[in-house]
Amino acid sequence: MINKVVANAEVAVQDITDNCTLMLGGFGLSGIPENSIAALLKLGVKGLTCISNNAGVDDFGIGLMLKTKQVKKMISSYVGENAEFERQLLSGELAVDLIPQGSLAERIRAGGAGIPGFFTPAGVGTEVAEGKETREFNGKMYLLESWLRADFSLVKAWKGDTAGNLIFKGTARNFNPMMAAAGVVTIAEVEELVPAGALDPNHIHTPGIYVQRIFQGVNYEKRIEQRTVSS
Amino acid sequence: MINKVVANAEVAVQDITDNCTLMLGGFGLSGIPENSIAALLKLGVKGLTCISNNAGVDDFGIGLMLKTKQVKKMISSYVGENAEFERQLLSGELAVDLIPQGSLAERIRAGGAGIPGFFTPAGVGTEVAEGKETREFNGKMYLLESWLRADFSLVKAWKGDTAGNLIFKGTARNFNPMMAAAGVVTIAEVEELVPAGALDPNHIHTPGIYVQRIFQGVNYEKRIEQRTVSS
Amino acid sequence: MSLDKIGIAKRIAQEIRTGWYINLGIGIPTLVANYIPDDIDVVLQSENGLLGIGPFPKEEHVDPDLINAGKQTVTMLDGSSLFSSAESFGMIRGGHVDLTILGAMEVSEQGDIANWKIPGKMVKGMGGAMDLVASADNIIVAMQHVSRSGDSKLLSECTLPITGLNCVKKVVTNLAVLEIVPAGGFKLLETAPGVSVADIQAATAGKLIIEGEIPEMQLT
Amino acid sequence: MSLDKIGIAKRIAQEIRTGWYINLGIGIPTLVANYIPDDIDVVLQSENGLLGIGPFPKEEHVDPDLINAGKQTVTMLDGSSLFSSAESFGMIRGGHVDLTILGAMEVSEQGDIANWKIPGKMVKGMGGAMDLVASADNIIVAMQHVSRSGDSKLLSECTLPITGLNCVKKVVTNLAVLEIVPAGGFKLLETAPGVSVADIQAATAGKLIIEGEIPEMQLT
Repeated sequence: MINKVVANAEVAVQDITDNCTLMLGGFGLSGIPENSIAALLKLGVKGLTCISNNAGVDDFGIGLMLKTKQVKKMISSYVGENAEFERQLLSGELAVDLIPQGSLAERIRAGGAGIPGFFTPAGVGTEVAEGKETREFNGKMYLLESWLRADFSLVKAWKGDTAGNLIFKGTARNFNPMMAAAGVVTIAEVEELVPAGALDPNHIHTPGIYVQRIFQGVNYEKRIEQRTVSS
Repeated sequence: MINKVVANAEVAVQDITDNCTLMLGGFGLSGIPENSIAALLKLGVKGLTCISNNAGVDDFGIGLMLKTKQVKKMISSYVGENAEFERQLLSGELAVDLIPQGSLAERIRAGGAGIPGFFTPAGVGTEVAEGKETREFNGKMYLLESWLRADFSLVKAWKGDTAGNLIFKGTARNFNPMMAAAGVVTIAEVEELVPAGALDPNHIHTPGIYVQRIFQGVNYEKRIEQRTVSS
Repeated sequence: MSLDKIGIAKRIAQEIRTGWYINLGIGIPTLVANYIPDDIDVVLQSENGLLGIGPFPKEEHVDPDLINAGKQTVTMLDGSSLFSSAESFGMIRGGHVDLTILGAMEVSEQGDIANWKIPGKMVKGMGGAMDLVASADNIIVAMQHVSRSGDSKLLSECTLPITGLNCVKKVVTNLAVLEIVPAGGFKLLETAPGVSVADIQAATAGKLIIEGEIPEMQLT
Repeated sequence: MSLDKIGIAKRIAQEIRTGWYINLGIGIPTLVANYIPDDIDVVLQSENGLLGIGPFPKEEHVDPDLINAGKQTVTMLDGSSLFSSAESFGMIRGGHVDLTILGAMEVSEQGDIANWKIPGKMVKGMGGAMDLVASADNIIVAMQHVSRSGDSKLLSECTLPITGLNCVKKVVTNLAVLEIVPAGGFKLLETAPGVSVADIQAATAGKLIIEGEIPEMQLT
């Protein structure tokens, strides 16, 4: 089996250059590629276009890359929890494309699956539809949406094997599987890296064909945004 | 959790009527809904349109329903292994729509996911493209394909729980997950039916939301078309 | 006497039927879960990839890898399942979710909804709201009848940027339960306890349809 | 002396590079797997939902739930993965498969391929062939240079119904290795042992491009 293992995050991201388009997995702070983000901060690349459902918080996740002004543009569905984001947006330093969450997920899935365009009802009659083709099917209106692809996808999984196969845990799966397929180069960080053959082939969420580099991450913080408990 | 269990195949299929459109899971004879097919033979409904990648063999799978002349039309990608099929097709008793396998899979997936149309390169320049819109994206030509949906989907899984969650085994997964999502009523037969909570939520391939009825099948033959062994 | 948030949530819970898969938005809709009767068997969907949302975890069971769409830590139930965001919105778009309950800033008498953007304010994004309202067959809005500044939120036409067209089926406010009829208009179904039809009329800018005697809500 | 099927398979195996994901069609392409050198690390894809096809099983390990696209019983390897048909063709359509090897009835000098239908004969269907040829960047055709009736299968234009346009990159036949050049034409790269350029010229109806000395295939 083809071996995709690299030593660590620094090695994995080293050829990411200024003005690249990146996809970063995660929903809120759950399932984000913490190690790859840290390595990007260290690498110091600028002018990045980041496709990610959210933009992190001020001091964690993509928020860290906003602080260092490495991000030129965010493509997201919701960017609510970040004051620095708001400041840069209002000052014109940062551009943002807001996309309905389902359309974002499906456009990324389409990118990985070689489907350049598809019709969805989300956004019909709204400003999301501006400039887009609309068409009626079976008496309902739909918008034509296009695929999204990235130069690099940075994803985070629970377990992975040396062949690049990935298994996610809980709701930390979210955007990670589609992004893994939509990156020209996909970098996967995992909490536990195991030999090829150690994962049940039936349990694999992302087949290794989509993953070009894999490494075992370290020091996962897994910060919780809304710690809600019952008594 | 909502309970989807019905007693057996006969009960599960009892409201399927003449001229319905059905989807039947399976690739070749692997992962086909053996029990539901047997119940359809007993029920004797006619004029069925069957969406299935293949049409079984003369004495097994959908081939059994061809013998009893219950099928009006097949929508498939490959129908090679069936003499009765050929006879009925040539005599005009049976209609067939041949669809590229990937387009078939994606059209069914689109049906379940609420996407009425999408662009694919498969079939450009061929007779599959006749009457279909073609469009260029990024310098490559694509066809517009439409979703497929069915009145009833008959799928077969390895394990399932009372809430309708399904896990498939090996390459018997094939078309079953997409078909489960694309049926107005989806009937799942499983080799092993377990209580809700007995399956790891992370391992579930088809969430129960897509399944309206589930039962534990009996007497699986699992016939092999090409038994190839190494010495 | 108008309803508080819990009252609105309790009234909406009465709309729920056994066997339904339900997506609950943030705010009052989330509260609805607390008032679904025990004999009503439903499954709650979280669009970040979970079917079968359980209660909030006990402190020792908090799992950062298990959150709902509001980013709150949650638990699973027997029969829960996990999936990707693409699968989740496939479910939503494909019409597999039976009921969507969400908040709104404005609803029009045509069933249009505005709930994602206020011109001049920082736009945080629509999240999954546009997908939900464009896809669901049964949408109930939970909101206050009038805004903090006293303006009716039930209008002939929305003034704020639209989230979706012709989609809302029912509105439950602190004052009333209203159905949006196909020809256009808010048909008054029930009044909140102690609220008069005249109160509701005064608080409704869009076309209000009043037919016969209007019963008062029965809340337990 | 032209090549037999095994010779064709051996020659195609030389095209394979380490790290590639490869889809092998039925017939000669399937044989290629037997001649990939041990030091070349590749993964074979089966479009019915398996990455990492292993050898045929021993009798006692035959599993009806584990077959390849030719419906033959197979095994898995360490690192294999399983998935649905939609995911499988997503992989193919998305360009993740590095090499596709398949048979053909005809190939044109533009790289068009016909391999699914003969007018007047029972049509069995295209299976996954149209998806594969429309999607793959690197397609090698394995076939006999002429048909059983003696007609060239390398034509200026296909006469049979098309499977895909402008897609074949290389053709390996019992007589030669040929590359399809962007401007159109079969560029002769290698001759089979004991086969002359004149033999190939005589068996090729489409435009044959011969530049300089043509080496003979080196087969082990």
